Amino acid sequence: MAADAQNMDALYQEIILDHYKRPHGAGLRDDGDAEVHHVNPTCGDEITLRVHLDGQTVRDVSYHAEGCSISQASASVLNDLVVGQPVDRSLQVLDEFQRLMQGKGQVEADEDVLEDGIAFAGVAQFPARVKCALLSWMAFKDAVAQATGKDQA
Amino acid sequence: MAADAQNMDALYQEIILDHYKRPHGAGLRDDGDAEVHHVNPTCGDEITLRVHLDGQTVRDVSYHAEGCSISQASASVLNDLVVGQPVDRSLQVLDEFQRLMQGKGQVEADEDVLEDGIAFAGVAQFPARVKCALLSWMAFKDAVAQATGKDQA
Amino acid sequence: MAAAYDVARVREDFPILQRRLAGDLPLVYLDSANTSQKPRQVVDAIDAHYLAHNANVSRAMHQLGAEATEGFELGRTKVAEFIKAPRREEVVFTKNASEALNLVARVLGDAGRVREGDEIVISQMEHHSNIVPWQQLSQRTGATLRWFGITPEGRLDLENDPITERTKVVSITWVSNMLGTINPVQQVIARAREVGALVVIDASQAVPQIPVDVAELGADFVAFTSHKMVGPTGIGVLWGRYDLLAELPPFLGGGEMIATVTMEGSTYAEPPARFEAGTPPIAQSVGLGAAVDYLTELGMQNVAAHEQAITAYALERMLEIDGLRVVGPQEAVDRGGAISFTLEGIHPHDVAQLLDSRGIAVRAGHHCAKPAHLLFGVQSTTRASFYLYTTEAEIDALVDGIRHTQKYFGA
Amino acid sequence: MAAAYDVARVREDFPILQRRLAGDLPLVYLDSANTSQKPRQVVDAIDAHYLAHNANVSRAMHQLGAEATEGFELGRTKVAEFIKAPRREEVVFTKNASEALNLVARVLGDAGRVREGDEIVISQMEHHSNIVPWQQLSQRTGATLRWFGITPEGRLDLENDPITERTKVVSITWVSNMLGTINPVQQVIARAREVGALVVIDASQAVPQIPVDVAELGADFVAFTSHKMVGPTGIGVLWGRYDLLAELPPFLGGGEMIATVTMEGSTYAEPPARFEAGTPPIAQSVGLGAAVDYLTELGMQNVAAHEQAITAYALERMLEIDGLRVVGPQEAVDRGGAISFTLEGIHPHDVAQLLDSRGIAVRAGHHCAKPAHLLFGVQSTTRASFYLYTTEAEIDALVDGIRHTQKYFGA
Ligand SMILES: Cc1ncc(COP(=O)(O)O)c(C=O)c1O
Ligand SMILES: Cc1ncc(COP(=O)(O)O)c(C=O)c1O
Repeated sequence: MAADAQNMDALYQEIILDHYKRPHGAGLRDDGDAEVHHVNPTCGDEITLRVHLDGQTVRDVSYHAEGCSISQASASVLNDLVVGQPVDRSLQVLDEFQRLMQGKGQVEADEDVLEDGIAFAGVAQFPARVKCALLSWMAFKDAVAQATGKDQA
Repeated sequence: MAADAQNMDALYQEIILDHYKRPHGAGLRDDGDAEVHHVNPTCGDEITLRVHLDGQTVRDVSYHAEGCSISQASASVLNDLVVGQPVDRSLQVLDEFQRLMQGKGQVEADEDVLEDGIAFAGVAQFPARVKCALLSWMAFKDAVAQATGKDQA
Repeated sequence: MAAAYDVARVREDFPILQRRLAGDLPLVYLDSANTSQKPRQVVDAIDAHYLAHNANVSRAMHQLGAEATEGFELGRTKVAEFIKAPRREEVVFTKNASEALNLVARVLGDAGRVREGDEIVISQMEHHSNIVPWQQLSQRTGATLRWFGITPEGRLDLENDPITERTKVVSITWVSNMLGTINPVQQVIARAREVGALVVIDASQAVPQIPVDVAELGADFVAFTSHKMVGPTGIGVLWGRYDLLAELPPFLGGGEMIATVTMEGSTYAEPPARFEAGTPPIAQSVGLGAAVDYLTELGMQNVAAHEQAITAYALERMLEIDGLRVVGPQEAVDRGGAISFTLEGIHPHDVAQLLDSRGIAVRAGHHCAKPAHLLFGVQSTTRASFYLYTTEAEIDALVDGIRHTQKYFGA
Repeated sequence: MAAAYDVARVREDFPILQRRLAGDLPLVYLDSANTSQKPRQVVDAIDAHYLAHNANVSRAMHQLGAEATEGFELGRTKVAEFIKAPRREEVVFTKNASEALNLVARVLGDAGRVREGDEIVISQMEHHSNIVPWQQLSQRTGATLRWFGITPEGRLDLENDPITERTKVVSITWVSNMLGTINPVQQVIARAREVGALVVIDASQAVPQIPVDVAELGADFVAFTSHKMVGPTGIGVLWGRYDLLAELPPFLGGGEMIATVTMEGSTYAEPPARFEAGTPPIAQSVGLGAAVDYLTELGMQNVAAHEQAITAYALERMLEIDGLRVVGPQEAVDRGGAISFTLEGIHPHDVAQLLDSRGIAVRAGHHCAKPAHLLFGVQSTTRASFYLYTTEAEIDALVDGIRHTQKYFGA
C-alpha cells in the first residue's frame, strides 16, 4: 500500500477524470419507482438517486450527486453499466464492482462485466476512498430493493 | 513512605488497639440534638453518631460504629476528647486532629490538645487509612453543625 | 496446573510482577478481580500506536489516519473474534463495563421497551454497576426491579425465580466478582426467553477467565471491560445482537454517531458508530486488541484451567485456617478465581493492611456488592483474586500472611 | 515566532514527526485540530504507570493501589491547576469532550433545570458534539433550541442575539474547530448572566492553544478533551462549579459513584466521584497529567503566540493562491490555528488526497460542523490545522502542495 499512497495516477485514471468532468445521465428525472438519499457520514458527500424500472428492466437511473471526483465518476459509470439491463444482471454488475472495491487491490475484475468500471481498480488500494466509489452503488442497491419490494439485503 | 508500609507498629499503636478493643462511650444514647450517618464509600464502614449539647457544651457524643480498628479507636478517642468541652473548643480539637491526619506524617501534633489522639500520627503515613481515622470526626463536625443550626463548613 | 501452561514463562511478560515493595519485599498481587496487570506486549502496542501511527480515525483520509483507523478497527475485529460475535459491527466500544450497562438501560428506556408496570430482573450478587443503572431506569419509567436471591452456599437461587410474564429485561452477572460463583447463565437465558424478556449478561469477570462464545450463549447484550483482561483502562465493550442494536435509539450524541446534522434535527449512523459519540478510545482499542492476542496465544482453555487449579489450591489451603470463613462457594466447581473471606475478630481493613505490610495486595471492602454483603451478614470482606500469572507460592504467602495477621491481632 | 520558543527543539519530543511516509516522504502533519501528536514524555508516563504502578484506584488499600490512586488523582490536580479551577473536585473525568457535553445536557434535564417552554441557545458554528446533545435534550423536554448565527466573516453574530428571558442554558464553543474563530465568550457569558442562564463552554479547541482560567471566565461548565492537547485518547474533562455539581443528580450509575447501595435504592457520592461511574481512565489521567506538565513547561503563552504566528503566516501564504477561499476569518486576529478552505473546481477529498500523496496530512469533510458548512454554502472543506510543533516550512509545503493539486486537476 505504501507506494500507492503516492501514485495518484493509479487512483485518478483518465477514465475516472473524464466521467467526473462529463458525468453520464446526471440529473433527477421524473417518475422513478423509488428514490433514495444516501450520505457518506465521513465527509458529507450525498447522492439522491432514482431507479426507473420497466418490468424487469432498469429503464433509467437518474441522480443528483454532490461529492468528490471518485464518487461522481462512479455514479456516471453506474449509469452506463445498468441502464437498459435486466434488474438481475444489474445486481450482478453491482456484486462484481463491490468485489473489486473491497479487494484491497488484490482482485482481478472482469472487464467484460465492468467496462469503464475497471478503472476503479486503483481506488481499491485507498481504503478511505472505497466508500466514495461505492456511495452511488449502495444507493442503487437500496433503491432497487425498494422498487422491487424486497428488503435491503 | 516506602518503609512505613511495612511498619505495622507505627500504625497499630498499643493505644489504638486498646481503644479498639474497649471503646469509650460506644452505643447510641437518647435525646441527642442531632444524629448523622456517615459512610466511607471506599470500604463501606459506617457510623451513626449523635451529639448531645448542653448550651455551649458538648454533654455527650454517642455512636454506633462498624468499621476497622482505626475507625473504631478514633471514635473512642473522639469521645474522650470532646465530651464535657465547650463546642468551640471541641472544634479546635477537631481541627488539630484533622491537621495531623492530613499532614502525611510530616506534622507534629500538640499532645496537650490531642492526648491519646497523637497515637494516630502513624496513620497519617497511610493515605488509604486517613479516611478511616477521620470518619467519626467528620460525622461529629456534621452533627455539631446541624445541632447548632450552622451549615456544614 | 495444566502441563502446557508455564506460569513462570507467563510472568516474564509482566514486568510489574518483578516489583519490590516497601522493605524490598516482592509483590504478591492477588487483586486481579479489581484490575489485571498488563503484559509488555500490550504496553508496547500502545506505545507503537502513539509514537508512529497516531491520528484521529474515520474522519481522517491521510496515510496516518488510515493507519490509525486500521489499528482501531482491527481492535474491534479481534474482540469480535475473541467472543465469537457473528458480526464485528456488534462490538460497541464504551469507556468501561459500567458505561456499557448504562447504555443498555438508557436506550431500552428511551425506546419504550421498559415501561411503567414492567419488571426488570437482576440478582443480589450483582456488582453496583449492574444494579444502579436498573434502579435509575425503574425510577425513570415506573418499572419494578425484582431480584434473584442467593443460596447460603453462594449460588444463584433458581428455585425462587422472580421472572414473570411482566419481565422485560433480565440482567445477570456471569461470574460474581465477590462470591466467585460462575452462574448457570444458559438456564437464566432460557427462562427469560420463555417470557420474551431481553437478556443482558455482565461478563466483566467472565471474559477474562473463561472462553466465551456469544453466538452460542444466546443473550441479547454482553458487557465487559478491558482492564480486567490484561488490556488498558479507558475502554469497555458492549456486544449486542445486530438487529437489536440497529433498532435502538442512540445513547450519547455528537461527532461520529450521526448520519447527518441539520438545525432542524439529526439522523443517526448504523451500529456500532451510533453508540460511539466523539473520538473513541483509539489507542485503547489497539491495546485491547493486543490483550486479546495475548490471551488467544495462551489459549483461553489454558487460562481457565489455570484459574480453576489455582482456585482449588487456594480454597483448600485457606479453609485449613481456623476462624476463616469463605463467603461464597467453598468448592472449586463452577467457581472463578475470587475468594472473599472474613477472619473472626479482625476487620477486613486490618487484614488487608497486615497483608500489604508483607507485600501481598488484596482488596478489603464491599467490592461494589453491598447487597450481597448484607445478605451474608457482613459489612465487608477481604478478597484475594487470582489470574493467569498467579502461582501456588503466592497462595502460600497469602496463607502465611493470614496466620501472621491472626497472631498480630491476637485473634 | 517568539524568540524563546524553539520549534525545532519541541519537535524532537515527538518521534512521529520523524516518520517517513509512502515514497520515503517526510510527514507534514497539519491535522492537529482533529487530534494532536503526543510527545515521548506522555507516552513514557503511561508506560511507567502500566509497568510499575498499575492497580485499580480508590478501592484498593495496598501499596500499588495507593500509587495508582496517587497517580490518577495527581492527574486531576494537574488539570485543575492548568485551568485554574478553584477546587480540584471540580474536575470530572469523562471519556472525551462529547461525553462531558452529554453529561451536562442529561443531568440538567434530569434535574428539571430545562423544561418544556424553556430555551436552549447554541450557535451555528458548534461541533456536532455541542449540537446533538442539546437537540436530544430539546426532544426529551420540549424545550426550544435557538441559535446564534455567524457573520459572513465567520464571527459569532452578537447583533442578532437569541438569548431571552426564557433561556435556561447557553452552550457555545470558545474556538471553532472549523472556522478557527476565537469567540468573545466573556460577552456571551455576561449576556447569559443577565437572564440567569447557565453557561457551558466547549473549550475542546481552546484549552490546547490558549491559556485558560476558568475562575476568571465565569462559566458554569467547561468541556475539553485530552487527545487534542498532546494527551492520550480515552479521557476528557468536564469542569463544573462545585456548588452546581453538588446539586445535580448523577449521570451514569455504578461502582465508584455511590455512597451506599441497597436493594431499596442508592445514594450518591460527592462530586467528582458522583459523575465517574466505574473504573475511571486511570492510565489516561496519568498521561493527561504528563501532557499538562508538558504544556506548562513550554508555557501556554508561548504556545498561543506560536499558534498565532504560524496561523498568520499560513493565512498570508494561502490567500496568495488563486481560487482558494478561506471559510472563516481571513485575519489572524482572535483566530485559532485551523484554516478551512475550498479550491475552485476541486472537491476537498481530492485536494486532501493529492496533498496526502506528498505526505501532507490535512482533513477533508464537514469537520463535524454541518450547519456551519451549510451556512457558507459548501458541503465540505479542506482543513489545515496547526499546533505547537508546526513550522513555516510545513506551511510552505502545504502551499506548494495546493498549487500542485490545482495543476493536477487542471483547475
Ligand atoms: C470544538 C469541538 N468540540 C467537541 C469536540 C469533540 O471532542 P471529542 O471527539 O474528543 O469528544 C471536538 C473535536 O472533535 C471539537 O473540535
Ligand atoms: C462483575 C462486575 N461488573 C461490572 C464491573 C465494572 O467494571 P468497570 O469498573 O470497568 O466499569 C466490575 C468491575 O469492577 C465487575 O467485577
